[in-house]
Amino acid sequence: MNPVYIAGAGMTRFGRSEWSLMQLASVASLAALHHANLGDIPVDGVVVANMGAARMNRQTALGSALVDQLALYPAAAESVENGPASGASAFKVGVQAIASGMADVVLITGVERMRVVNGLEGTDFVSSLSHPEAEYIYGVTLPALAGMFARLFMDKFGVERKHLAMVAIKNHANAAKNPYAHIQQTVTMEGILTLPEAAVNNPPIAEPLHMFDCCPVSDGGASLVLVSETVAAKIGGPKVRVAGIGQATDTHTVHEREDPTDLKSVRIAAGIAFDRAGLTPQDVDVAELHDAFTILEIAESEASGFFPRGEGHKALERGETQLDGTLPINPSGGLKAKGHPVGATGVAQLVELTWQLRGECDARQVKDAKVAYACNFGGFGNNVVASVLQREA
Amino acid sequence: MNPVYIAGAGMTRFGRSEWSLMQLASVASLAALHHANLGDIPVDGVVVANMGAARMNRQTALGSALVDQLALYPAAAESVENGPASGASAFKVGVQAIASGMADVVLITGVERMRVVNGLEGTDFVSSLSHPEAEYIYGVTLPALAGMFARLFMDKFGVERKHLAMVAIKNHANAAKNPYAHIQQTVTMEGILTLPEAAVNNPPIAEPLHMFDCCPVSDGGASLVLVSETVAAKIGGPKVRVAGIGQATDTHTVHEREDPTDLKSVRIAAGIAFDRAGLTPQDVDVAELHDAFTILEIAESEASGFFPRGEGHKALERGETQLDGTLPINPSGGLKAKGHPVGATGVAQLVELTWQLRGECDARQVKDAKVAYACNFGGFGNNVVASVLQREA
Amino acid sequence: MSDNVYGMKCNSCGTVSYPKHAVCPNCRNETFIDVVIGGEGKVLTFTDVYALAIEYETRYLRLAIVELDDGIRVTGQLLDGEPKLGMRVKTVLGTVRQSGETAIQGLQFVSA
Amino acid sequence: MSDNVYGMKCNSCGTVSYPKHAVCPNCRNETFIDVVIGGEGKVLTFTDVYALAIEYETRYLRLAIVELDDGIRVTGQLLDGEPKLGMRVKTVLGTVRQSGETAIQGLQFVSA
Ligand SMILES: [Zn+2]
Ligand SMILES: [Zn+2]
Repeated sequence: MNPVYIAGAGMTRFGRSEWSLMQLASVASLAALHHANLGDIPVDGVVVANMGAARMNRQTALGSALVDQLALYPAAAESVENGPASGASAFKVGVQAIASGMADVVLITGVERMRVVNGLEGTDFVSSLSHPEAEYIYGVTLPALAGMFARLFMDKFGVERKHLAMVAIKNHANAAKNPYAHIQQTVTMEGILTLPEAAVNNPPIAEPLHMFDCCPVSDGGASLVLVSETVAAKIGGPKVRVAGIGQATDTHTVHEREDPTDLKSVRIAAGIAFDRAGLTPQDVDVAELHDAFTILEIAESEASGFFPRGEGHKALERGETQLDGTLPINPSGGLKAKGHPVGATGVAQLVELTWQLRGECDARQVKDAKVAYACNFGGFGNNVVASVLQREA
Repeated sequence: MNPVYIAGAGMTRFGRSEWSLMQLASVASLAALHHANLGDIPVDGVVVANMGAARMNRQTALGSALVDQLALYPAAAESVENGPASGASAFKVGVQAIASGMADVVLITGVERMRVVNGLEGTDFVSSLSHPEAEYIYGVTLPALAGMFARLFMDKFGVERKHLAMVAIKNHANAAKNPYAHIQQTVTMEGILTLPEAAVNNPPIAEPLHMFDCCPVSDGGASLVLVSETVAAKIGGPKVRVAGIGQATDTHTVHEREDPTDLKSVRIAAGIAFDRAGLTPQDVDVAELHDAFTILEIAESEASGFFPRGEGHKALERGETQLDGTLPINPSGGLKAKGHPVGATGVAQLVELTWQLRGECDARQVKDAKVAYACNFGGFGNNVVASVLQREA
Repeated sequence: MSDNVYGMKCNSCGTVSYPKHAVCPNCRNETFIDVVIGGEGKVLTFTDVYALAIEYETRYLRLAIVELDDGIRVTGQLLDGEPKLGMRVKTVLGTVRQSGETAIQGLQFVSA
Repeated sequence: MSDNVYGMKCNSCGTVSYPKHAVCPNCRNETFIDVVIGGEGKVLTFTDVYALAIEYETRYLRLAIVELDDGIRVTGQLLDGEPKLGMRVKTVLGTVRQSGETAIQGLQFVSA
């Protein structure tokens, strides 16, 4: 496999946007292309990550549309969808295009415009990834799966609502330092859990999960420019290498998993990614985990190999995952506070990590970050992509 | 780039189906997997080609769903969309996965279930690939773009409606020999053009194109099993190698193209595919072209390099593209008569060519086929994937 | 076909799976017979979900994963008023979603 | 903003493009000014399409690509009764699609 580098990263601010789908995609793409500083080197390929445009925006063939916006013809182009892990799947597809030798420069752009439909329609759309006959028809939504997972996981390992709140508080604090984040407001334990008014501020969404355990619905775009070794050498600048990617699927229904609290697909994907990178979880300096729900940050921090099973909430309690801890998790604010435009999310995780490895994160910069890890969680854990990035000197 | 082989190919019959989306995908996949005869060798990756499930079938994340149907966990999986060229795009993505060394066995499954919505909804859905502000809002549909293209092209090169009818007659005759084809009924020049009742049999769809110039709306699935050189050697059997893939984009709107009758993206994609294969159009023994509209078979036969510009209809008239001609085109019946389940089409073209190269096509077998070519036409020519396959001794 | 909910029993190894797959997850065999899914069991987990899909006019929906006594697990709607982890329930069939004119039937759980 | 249809003129090379892009197809510059698209021109091609998208209640729709005298090409609806290749037309603004409550405005062509 030929080595692949991330030469540029850019994104729009996440949140409610008045921009069209293609404007979101174009602005993010141009930010990444400028960051990469390619000069006259042409883009060979474009991969768009998106989940909902066909239904929510009545637009398809986004790869071709983005090529047209950016006047990149005759670059190859397509869209990749893998539910909430569409972003990292598109990234993998782009990496393979270069690793195969069939391309030298590939633009990966994740984009979603969800706020154009109402909440019910949006929730229903995302739940179309659940099993059509054994889940979807019962009214299963992603929050419902997360609620059922949380109840079992919390019961098993003694995780309390205060631990979930700690994830939210940490990630909101990080997002407040991230100008690209959807929500830039800090929250307190009192405000979302312990004061009497917390019941009003923080209503239930899928018991035991409450509003501040769930990511917002966001519009946004995020982009990466991937290059071959030859191009990386030509353009100079900081070298962020794609050290390893792992992906793993699990049963479609949550109920068919031997242990529904075991994120087996995260475990396998992370294992493959670290193996390919020749690194271990202990080498990681900064991680972005897929905290669409607070409970997932805790569970993924264990399944990715950072903490023993059942001890993620203890590491959290000890402050290890804070911005100044031993393993900062979600310095960007995570899906929880940075936002979750579904198709853009997996790309945005890697945008943040690229910036972290280049030392470009200002107030939320993790010191001396050399190895970074992302976990993009598709379905409800039935398709997970784990990525390891490494800064070369 | 590591060599990649097609080890197995299978499909469902195209047409109106009572099967669910996942049944169509599963049946096609299992046919291809049985054809490949992998024994205990595991499938590493699954790529689903689909355009419309999110909107027409209310289902997303089809890659994960198919892994679950086939119990292929923890294989990597995603969906690829590139409008009507989704199939060949997914094929390319699978080829790159193996060529990069990151996978050894990849299943490509194209699937579409369109007959579940009414005709208006289906036509509207496909037209969501047109430019949102400069085409879609005007009521532009794919037949409309084809009609405008046909009028200009016919005027320029002296192509007549009888030439279009010849494409239909040839492809219906081929489809009648293909048990997988949607329409297995032959048609005559009298019945669709010259007799008085032809006006009733063959009403206008988008002038100058009539019903028998347009492909039917079909449900169906088609699958390929791609393998690395190591696996190909292990399983034995006929060796069909992916000799070259080319892909090219053009402007989103048809009107922005310098010459709207020039299928520039086909020309570029074919050029790249032949270059990579180290072959020329003259080496091709059998071709599947994207005849969603009869005029496209003629135009693509020129732009792919088989005939000089403006002379495709003359070669057709001379019978060169018939099953027993010098370059049989669309032995399967083409989209015109085999059918066009959008996401499955590009895969089905390669299924037919794989069978042709293996000599497994019975009554429609092209004699001694060693080199095969497919053109999968996305958008209205704004994203084209050309593939060259070669039978190794 | 009644409104029963069906899983599949592998003709080769006898494994029962729900929902159905095209290939047996245990032995990769591809032929099966239908088996009716249902009976008594215990609540493995549940939630009251307020983030609803379209086509529900209620304020929240109570969903659960139940482990039946035959070892099969199912996801469905829990109708009981005071759910607890581990509580005994039995399956009934009822309308679980209204899709246009169609009332979709599926599994619901009530106290056993 | 009126209901005019706009293209873009590149601030660097002056190329006018329609529809708008984020990057100039001619010189890759990224700043533009809006220009109103319309005027007289000739029909490059046209069709009567009976395979309609949703939201049209007519039996067929007459669509055309017109090359305006300034060299810009546009796709729109042709209102003339007897279209021919090369015929002279001029653009008018009208309702081209009804999307729910919204009447979408766009370019239509009538004989010049
Ligand atoms: Zn079995
Ligand atoms: Zn310019």
